[in-house]
Order: sequence, then C-alpha cells, then structure tokens
Amino acid sequence: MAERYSSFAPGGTAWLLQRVTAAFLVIVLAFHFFLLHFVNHAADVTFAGTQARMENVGYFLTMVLFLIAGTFHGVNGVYNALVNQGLAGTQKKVVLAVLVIASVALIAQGTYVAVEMAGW
Amino acid sequence: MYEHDVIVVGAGGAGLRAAVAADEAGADVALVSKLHPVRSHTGAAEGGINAALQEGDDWELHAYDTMKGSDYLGDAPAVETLAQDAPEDTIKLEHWGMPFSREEDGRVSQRPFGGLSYPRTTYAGAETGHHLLHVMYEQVVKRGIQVYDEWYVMDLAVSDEDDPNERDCHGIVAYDVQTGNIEGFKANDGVVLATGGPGQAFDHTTNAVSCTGDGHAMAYRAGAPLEDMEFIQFHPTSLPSTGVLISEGVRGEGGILYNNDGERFMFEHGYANNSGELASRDVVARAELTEVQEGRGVEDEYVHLDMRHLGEERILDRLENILHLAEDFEGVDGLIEPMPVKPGQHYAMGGIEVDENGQTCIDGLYAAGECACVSVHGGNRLGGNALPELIVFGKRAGYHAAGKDLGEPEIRTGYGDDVEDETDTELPVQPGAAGLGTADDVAADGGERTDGSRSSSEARSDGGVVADADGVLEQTVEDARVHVDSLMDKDTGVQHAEIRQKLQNAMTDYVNVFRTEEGVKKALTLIRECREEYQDVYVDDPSTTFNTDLQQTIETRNLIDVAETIALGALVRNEFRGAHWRQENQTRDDENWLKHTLISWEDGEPNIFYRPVILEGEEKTYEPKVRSY
Amino acid sequence: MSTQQPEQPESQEAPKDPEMRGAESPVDEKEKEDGEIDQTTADKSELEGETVLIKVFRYDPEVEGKQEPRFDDFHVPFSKGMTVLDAVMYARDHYDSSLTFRHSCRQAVCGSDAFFVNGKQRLGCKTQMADLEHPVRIEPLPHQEVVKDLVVDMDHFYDQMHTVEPYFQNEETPDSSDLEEQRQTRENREKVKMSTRCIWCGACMSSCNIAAGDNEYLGPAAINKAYRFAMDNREPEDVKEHRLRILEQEHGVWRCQTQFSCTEVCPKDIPLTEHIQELKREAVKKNLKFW
Amino acid sequence: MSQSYNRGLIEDFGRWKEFSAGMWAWIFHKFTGWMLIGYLFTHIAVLSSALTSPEAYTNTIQGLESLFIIRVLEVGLLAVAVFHILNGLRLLMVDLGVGLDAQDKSFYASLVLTAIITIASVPTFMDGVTI
Ligand SMILES: Cc1cc2nc3c(=O)[nH]c(=O)nc-3n(C[C@H](O)[C@H](O)[C@H](O)COP(=O)(O)OP(=O)(O)OC[C@H]3O[C@@H](n4cnc5c(N)ncnc54)[C@H](O)[C@@H]3O)c2cc1C
Ligand code: HEM
Ligand code: SF4
Ligand code: F3S
Ligand code: FES
Repeated sequence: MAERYSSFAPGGTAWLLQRVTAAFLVIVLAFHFFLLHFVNHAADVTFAGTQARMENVGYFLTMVLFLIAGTFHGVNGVYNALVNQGLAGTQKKVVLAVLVIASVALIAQGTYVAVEMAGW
Repeated sequence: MYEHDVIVVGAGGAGLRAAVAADEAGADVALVSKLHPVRSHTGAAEGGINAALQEGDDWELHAYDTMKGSDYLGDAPAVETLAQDAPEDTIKLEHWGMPFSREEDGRVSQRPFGGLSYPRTTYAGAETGHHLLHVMYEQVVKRGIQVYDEWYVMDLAVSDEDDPNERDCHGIVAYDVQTGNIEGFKANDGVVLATGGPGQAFDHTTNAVSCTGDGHAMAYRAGAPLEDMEFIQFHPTSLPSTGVLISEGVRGEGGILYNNDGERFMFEHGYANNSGELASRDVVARAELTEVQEGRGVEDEYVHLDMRHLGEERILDRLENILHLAEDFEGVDGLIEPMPVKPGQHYAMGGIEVDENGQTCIDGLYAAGECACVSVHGGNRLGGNALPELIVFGKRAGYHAAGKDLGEPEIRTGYGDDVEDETDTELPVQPGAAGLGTADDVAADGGERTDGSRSSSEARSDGGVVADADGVLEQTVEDARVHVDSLMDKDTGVQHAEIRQKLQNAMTDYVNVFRTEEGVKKALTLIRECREEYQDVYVDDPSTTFNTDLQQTIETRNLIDVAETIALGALVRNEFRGAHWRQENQTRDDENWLKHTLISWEDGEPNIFYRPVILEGEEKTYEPKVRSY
Repeated sequence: MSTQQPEQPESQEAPKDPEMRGAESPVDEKEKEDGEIDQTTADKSELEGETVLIKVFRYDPEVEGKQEPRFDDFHVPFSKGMTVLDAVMYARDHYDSSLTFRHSCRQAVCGSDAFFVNGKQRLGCKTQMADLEHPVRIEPLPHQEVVKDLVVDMDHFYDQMHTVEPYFQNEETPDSSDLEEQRQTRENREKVKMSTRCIWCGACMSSCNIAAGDNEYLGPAAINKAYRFAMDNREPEDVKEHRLRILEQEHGVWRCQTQFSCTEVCPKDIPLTEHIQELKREAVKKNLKFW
Repeated sequence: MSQSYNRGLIEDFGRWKEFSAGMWAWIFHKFTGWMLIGYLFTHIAVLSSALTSPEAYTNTIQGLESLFIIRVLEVGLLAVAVFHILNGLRLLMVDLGVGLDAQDKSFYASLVLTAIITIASVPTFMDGVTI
C-alpha cells in the first residue's frame, strides 16, 4: 500500500523553506518598496544614490539575501505549482533542471550587478 | 464462478465480524454485500453496547436482565452466551482501536440504559454503531479479506432434499449491480447470512432503505424457518417525514409529549400515571397512536415532543445532536418549536432460526445479526443488546462456518420431534406463492417453481435430484438468470414501487403497535393482493448498468414474503407479550405461549409450528415473573 | 399526486443540451419557471402545497437518449421537511423508475448520497429543499466518472482511503480475555473525535481542485483518516512515524494548498484543512529531528 | 457495459462560478506569485544596465520612470505584491493553525486592504509624470 509511492521524497523541507523565505520576504520586501518608492522616489533614482546605499555592507548583504530568498521562493513556488498540475516523470526532471539553472543564473547575475553597484 | 471457503452475505456489524472470525480460523473468506460495507445500517446505532465489564457487574446479571426484558421468550443458552461473550468481544473492539468514550482514569465509560440493573452500556459518543462498523471494516481491510461490494445476493444454492434438515447450502448467486452480471459464488465450508433487519416492510421505520429482509426471504424459501417474526419493536419518537430516530434521551431529560389539543396525554389520558413520558417504549408508542386514532393527533398523524422548557443552555449541552436532526431532517428548530414525532418500526426481534453457533437447520447455512433469531431478545429487545449480538454471534457463526469447534449447541433448529403444529387459526386467504401459472410468471415471482420444488422445473422434469455442489450452484445461477430476464423482458404491468407502498401501508395500518384479529386478517388479505399484483410486475429501466429498479423489484418480492410471516405470527399469537399486543387477549399467557412461533416455506406454502422456550440456563432456571420496572 | 403534475418529466425525449450546461437549459423555459417559483430561498410556509422543480443530471451508457448526458425536469410536490433525497426518491417512485442514485440510511450516516446540488457538494438526505434556491439542480459529484445518473465511480476514493493503512496498529495490546483495555485520556479521545466521524461520502475529495488535478493526491478524507490514527496515543510512536512517512509522500500532505473547500462541504463538520495542516507541522517536526 | 462518463475539463475548471473563498484565494495567490517571479527576472535585467555604465543605469531607470505606462504597471505590481503579501500572511497563519475559522474573512480582508493600499499609493506613484 504505502509502497505504491516508490519515490520517497520528504517534501517537508521545501515546504518549510517556502514558509521561512516568505516570512523573511515580508519584511525585506516592505522595506524595499518603502525605500524606493516612498522615501526615495523611483523616478529620482540615480546610480549615485544606488551606490551610496550599496556601499553599506549590511544593505548589500540584505539585498543579496533578498534576491536569494526571493528567487528560491518564487522558483520553488512555480515548480510546486507545476507539479501540482500533474507534471511528472522526465518532464518534471527537465523543468527542475531548467528552473535551477535559471535561478542560479539570476542570483549570479544579480549579485554581480550588486557588486558592481557597490563599486567594489 | 467464484469460490471461497466461507462466504458472508452482508457487511454490517455482524457480517464483518463473521468474516474476521472466519479469517482468524484460517478460512479463505469473502464478503458479498449490496452496499459498500461502511454504508451498512449498523452505522446508525447510537446508544451503545451492553457488556458486563466492571467490577460489581457480572454476566449473570446481564443475562437476567436480558431474559426479563425478553418477557421470557429468550432461550437461556443464547442469552447466557451473549452475556458471557460480550465483555471479551467488546474489549476486543477497543483493542482494534474503537474510540470509546473514556473515564478520568482512561478506562472505557459505561452508562445506564433502560431495563438494565447496572450501567453496562459501553458507548462511543452518540455514534457507537458508526464506530463499530468502521472499526470492523478496518479489520477487514487489514486482513485483506476479499470484499465484493455492490453485489446483490439473489438466492442461495441449496440442494433440494425433501426435508430441509437434510439440505446442504453450497453457495450463493449474486448480481453485480455495476454491470448486471449474474454469477455463482461457491462456498466450500459455509454461507453466513448477515443481511440486517426487514424494516422496509413497514411504511414508517428507523431502518435504512436497504433493510429489506433479503436474507430472511432467501433462507425462508430455502427451507429454514423464520422464528418469532411477530415481535417487532416500535420506537415512540421518530420523525414523521423520514423516520429518523429521536433518542430516548429527550424524554430522559424531561421532554414532554403533547397532543393537538395541547394536553400532556401520557398523564391526562391516563396511559402512564406514574412515569408519564418515561414509560417503556411500547406503552408510549401505543399511547401516541391512540391519541392519533381518536382524532387528537397533529395533522392526524403525529404528536409533539416539546423540549423548549428545558432551556437553551441545557439543550445545547446535552441534546445538541437532536437539534441538528430535527433541523436537518424535519426543518424544525427544536429551540422554538415542538418537534413532531410518531412511532416508527425500529427492530425485528425475530429472524432466521439459528442455534448458538449461528447455524440453521440447513447444513452450511448460517445467520447472524438482526436477520437471525438465536433468540436472545425474545419478545422485546433491550436497548444496547443488538450490537453485542452482532459481535458475539457474528464471531461464532464465522468460527463455526470455518470449521472451528464450538461445542454441541443446546438449541435445536428446524422441524423435528420437539415441535408442535399450529392447528386452530383460521386464515382469511391462502398465504404463500401466488398463481402457479405459466413457468414464466412463476419465474418472475422469483421463488417457487412450477412443481413446487426448490430447483427449477427443467431440472426436475428430468426426474433427478441435483445433489453435487457445482450442479446445485449452476442450476441456481440459471434460475436467477431466467428470473431476471423475465422481469426485464416485460414492458408493461405494475411497478414495484406501487406494490411496495401498498404492502408498507398494509403493515403500518394493521400490523403496527396495535394488533387485532380483524386487522391482521385484513393485512394478510392485502399482502395476498400484493403477491398477485406482483405477478404482473415489470422493470421499466432497460439498462444493465446500476439498475436499481431491478434490484428494488426483487427486494419487494422479499418484503412480501417477510411481511407475510410477520402478519401470520401476529395472527396466531393471541396474547400480549413484549412488543406484541393483541386486543383479544391483553395479558401474557405463560400457560399456552411460552413457545416460539416458527414459519417455514414448504412447497410454496407457509407451515406454522411452535418450539418451547428454553428457560434452563447453565446453572439456574429463569422463572417467568411479571415484567415491571 | 396533484392533477397539475405532469405524468412524465417534461424533457424526457430529447437530449436538451449536448454541452451539458444543464443550468442554462433553454432560456424561455427557465424564465417561465423563475416566475412560478420563488427564486430566492423560499419561505417554508409559502412553498407548502406547491411543487418544486428539480433538474436532474441523467446519463446511461446503454440507453439511447441518455448516452449523451442531459438534464431532466421533475416537478415534485413540496412538503415541510422535504430533503433533496426525498425529492429524487419521489421523482423516481412516481415519474421515472430508472432514475438512479445511491442512498440508504436517510440520516447522514451511510455517506451514500453525496450529490452536487446547486453547485455544492452536499448530502441529499441532509439538505432541506426549503433552504435551496429554486429550481434545484442535482448532479453527480464532480471529478469522478459517472457510472449512471447520479452514481459516480467511488473506487478511486476507496483506493485512496486504503492507501493510508486505515486500521489500528498496535501489536502490544493486553490480552482481551483479561478484559483489560488500553488506556486513553479523555483529552486524547477528544483530539481525534472529529476525525473519527468521517462517513466516506467523498464530498471533500470531490470539492478539492488539487485532487482533481492530481489523481494520486491522497485527498482530504484519506489524510483525515490517517490523522485519526496518527493522533491516537494508543498507537506506539514508531507507528506514528510510519504513518507520517506515508503522509509525506510526494502525493501526500504537501499537495494540499489549503483551499478549504473540503472543510466547507464536509457534512460531518470535520475540520479537514486544520487536520492536514497539523500533519504538515508534525512531519516538519519529525524531519527537523534528523538535523 | 460498465463504461462510465468522464466530464473532463468542465469538471476541473469550468465551474469557477461555484468556487469558494479559499479557491479564489488560491488562484489569486498563484497568479500574483507568477507575476512577482516574472518581475524579479525583469527587474534584475533592468538593473543590469548598471554593468554598462553608471549613466546607462541612471538613464534607463529615469527613462522608464518617465513613462506613464510604466507607472501604471508599477501600481499594478504594487497591487499584486500587496495582495500576495497579505494573502501570504494569511496562508502562514493557516499553516500555523491560527484562525482557521476566519479563513474566508481574512481572504476578503486581504482583497479590501490591497485595494485601499493600492488606491492610497496612486498619488505617490503617479507623482511627476504626464501622459
Ligand atoms: C436508528 C437505530 C439505532 C439503533 N441503536 C442501537 C443501539 O444503540 N444499540 C444496539 O445495540 N442496537 C441498536 N440498533 C440496532 C442495531 O443497530 C441493528 O440491529 C444492527 O446494526 C443490525 O446489524 P446487521 O449487521 O445485522 O445488519 P446491517 O448493519 O443492516 O447490515 C446488513 C448488511 O447486509 C447487506 N445486505 C442486505 N441484503 C443483501 C443482499 N440481498 N445481498 C447482499 N448484501 C445484502 C447490506 O449491504 C449490509 O451490508 C439501532 C438500530 C437503528 C435502526
Ligand atoms: C513578501 C512576502 C511574501 C509572502 C508572505 C509570500 C508567501 C507565499 C506563500 C506562503 C506561498 C506558498 C503558497 C502555497 O504553497 O500554498 C507563496 C507562493 C509563491 N510565491 Fe510568495 N510570498 C511573498 C513574496 C513573493 C515574492 C517576492 C515572489 C516572487 C519573487 C513570490 C513568488 C511566489 C510564487 C511564484 C509562489 C508560488 C505560487 C503558486 O502556488 O503557484 N512570492 N508565497
Ligand atoms: S471527511 Fe467529510 S466530506 Fe470527506 S468523506 Fe469524510 S465525511 Fe465526507
Ligand atoms: S480542498 Fe484540497 S487543497 Fe487542501 S484544504 Fe482541502 S485538501
Ligand atoms: S442516505 Fe445515508 S448519508 Fe444520505
């Protein structure tokens, strides 16, 4: 009976991380929005301003973490949604691989950009 | 054809328990049921399971109470077996995970119940039957017992010796409701019938739509006698539109019954000057009906049960589920209106005659549960005594069918030298098979064949008795196919629903709580009419997929047979005992009636006879006493 | 039967609507009926003596004219306390004996008659006609294949129920001949109480979008069944872990997206979503232990 | 004989009219989640202009921000994000088993709050742009 499900995959970790990142995102996202639309008007953003913020190591780290958390949360969400819709077998493996590559690329690119912004 | 060692027909509490027992005893078991097991009517039981579990209580007290409750029509060996086995079997349910209500110290709770000298009703909330049914089914799943659900069992494959005591049961014939296939099931060791009650013989019943007495009718036509069929318990508080049961708890908490004139009739009309609404079930039921018959019923149909004065808080605390029942099934809010109630058929004390091991007089044929009559309930069943009966006698039947030695039974079955024939009662009409017309008509009638024998006319015409198991089974399958074809082929005639309604009305009008000679005779006449109309029955639905029209048509035939035995029993037993009341003789007549009524089907005719009650127990004899509480 | 009753349902002959959009059956007819019968929840007393219109899904693979699903109209005389089940039974017994549906207890314990009534999964016997908008549309449970009329194939539901090993597992019970039970606290019984009420009607499973999309998803009823055992202290710890492992499978608890429709339709008011969520947390807790 | 009828997609998705609060919440959450992840990719792409030169970065951002359509899209993004956050909080509560009885109310509350916050922030977002 239980053996019907041969692929033993405890989904608990991903599920938990999705919640943890969500909780984290609430805070940073609110901060991010506030900072860039209300405190500093988006239209007034200049490279200099960005650099000034990015030079602060705390801010830099927060933003990178924000990116990692957001990427994981978003990509994992997308993946779950597809699996729920019945994605299975090879297709599923391919999608997972594509998503992982995209995430890694996104995070790498984002971090690179942030480093560049900080001017290091 | 399918083949198993033991075949259990019906998957309510009794059937499931029998299957588990047979499996434990090493047999290859199959359950065949017209409903998926968890749909069985055992799930509706609320109150609890009687078992002497606690210190201070013991099985002898339970046996004594049961015998007294039965109005001394229970057989002592059966009653004592029930009381002795119930504790262990109840504990076994607990070990299987049944969620019984608990005491502070973590032990199972027991509560007082009507007619018991000790609080020994073990319960799981107000849904004991539901839990019992599910726990038993879980055991069946655990053991991997084969279940054929939504297979309607049509007939028993029984050899056709003249004397029923010499017949053998070799299996069953069932109809796959999903596909319309008719198949034989061979039983190497035994067939256990556990098909539940016959409540649908009445118009107004707390029983499910599936309670159509199929097992009764099959066993009856195969030659096993039906015992004490006249003893039907009516519950005084059921909802008029559906028959849903309103627990005795409402009256226990102080609910009051009123008639249409707003009178508290239990007192004002002197039905029970001491206990009023709390008088025993039969007394209250008779009072309600008298009110209605004398024109003081609400809408000429029911009376009011009022609990508003108990106050919202108390009602919500103790009777909350009653509020839901009244709201869901009657559209009445019990907090602001009185609830309509009337007596409803509730339980059949009688059934297929069996001994303590569940065996009928036919070799290899067993019965257990409400369809059987080991005779533990006699003339009247105590609340909470049916569920232990299911597990105790279900288990015994399963064991015995699987070949386990349970010792020699003390109860005798079948027609034998210890019985007394019925001689004096005059019948208004000829009961039994109707219109022995053409072979087709008779096949449509589903039971008797043209020459009155058990097997089909074709088999008989070549002169021989079919004796070997496979032959008997094949023949029965063939008969069933002919039967179904003939029902399906007809395009005009009467529909079963009409006949069923007429039958149910006849029973509720004349064989209800009140029984008079004249009334019961009227009922027999009407039943006869139903039988004759049934000759013209046809099935409108041409489909072989899930044809419930066909299934119900066959059930209706069974109801006719069962209703007839109830009415016959009610006619011959001219006394007032337990739930059976007769206008002509309103006292218990121990001199003439300490005996069971037995009715068997012989050559298409009911044969009525009697067997004395066994009052000698293991150690003591139960002396009939006045039944007062 | 009143003389105003049509002997046969009006739409007997032709498959009205091949698209099966039964609710939108021919417009003019619908409007006419709207006028006749109070649209909103009808006042109970107002309905007295009236007839109510039910529109019932019909399908039979073998019968011509029913192979393509259609809706039949039945006018049923209303009486106080009438349930949806009473109405279909009346229609079957008086107008069309081939109208097919499962039913048995008439009191919400056998779980046979879960239908899709006016767009919601409900038990026929537990739903008052007077509480519904009229006309009343009755269909078989969605997300399951239709065998005939209102009868759906329940096999898949049963399979899922059986997958969670729905039986008590404790090899160490006391000897039953000593009449000794396993002890259980009242609190623990209270904890599992609601979960033990399930009557296997399948309404929850039918209402769940996830179960519809993923056939292997255990579904709310089976998870609830597992909850019933996992939370019962009479079962030893290792059995509980075993149960959680079953629930953690790919198609187990994680699939639930907390849509709550199961909880909303359950006729036994079992807090299904809550139970599923609790099991997710239990599983996470168990996994954290290994870190 | 024992063939059965599969009502197919109508059953799965054709009954949106009959959806309940929890199902709508699920759909909206999905939709907004996908929008957000889509935006995240775009966002990083836009920011990558910083790699070219500081001026390119400043110009890109300011150029985009001067477009009316971008401002409208930003308001949309805000709505999407706010809903996703609020409903995400609702889901987190559900996961913790808090306030399950109010799950439908909290969904409606998320919708209303999203609308209020979005409308209230329109002036800020639209500040200094012309069509
Ligand atoms: C409302 C109510 C409350 C009750 N409360 C209590 C209580 O508190 N305590 C108590 O002790 N008793 C109580 N009883 C009585 C008790 O519940 C029943 O007597 C008992 O459940 C009957 O069980 P059973 O196994 O014999 O039959 P059922 O549970 O009725 O099962 C019959 C089985 O037979 C099958 N079957 C029938 N015909 C066929 C056929 N032709 N082919 C194949 N299968 C067939 C059915 O599918 C079903 O599975 C109550 C009864 C009712 C109605
Ligand atoms: C800011 C706070 C956020 C919170 C509280 C939050 C919360 C959640 C939660 C709880 C889920 C899981 C839903 C489920 O599995 O049932 C989820 C899913 C998702 N989230 Fe977020 N999230 C937030 C931000 C984001 C961001 C920034 C993105 C984009 C990068 C994002 C993209 C997604 C996606 C794509 C899903 C999957 C949706 C689906 O089921 O199809 N979320 N979110
Ligand atoms: S959980 Fe509720 S809705 Fe689901 S099968 Fe059980 S009783 Fe029916
Ligand atoms: S409807 Fe389905 S998604 Fe979860 S809460 Fe119920 S199982
Ligand atoms: S008929 Fe049994 S649940 Fe409705």
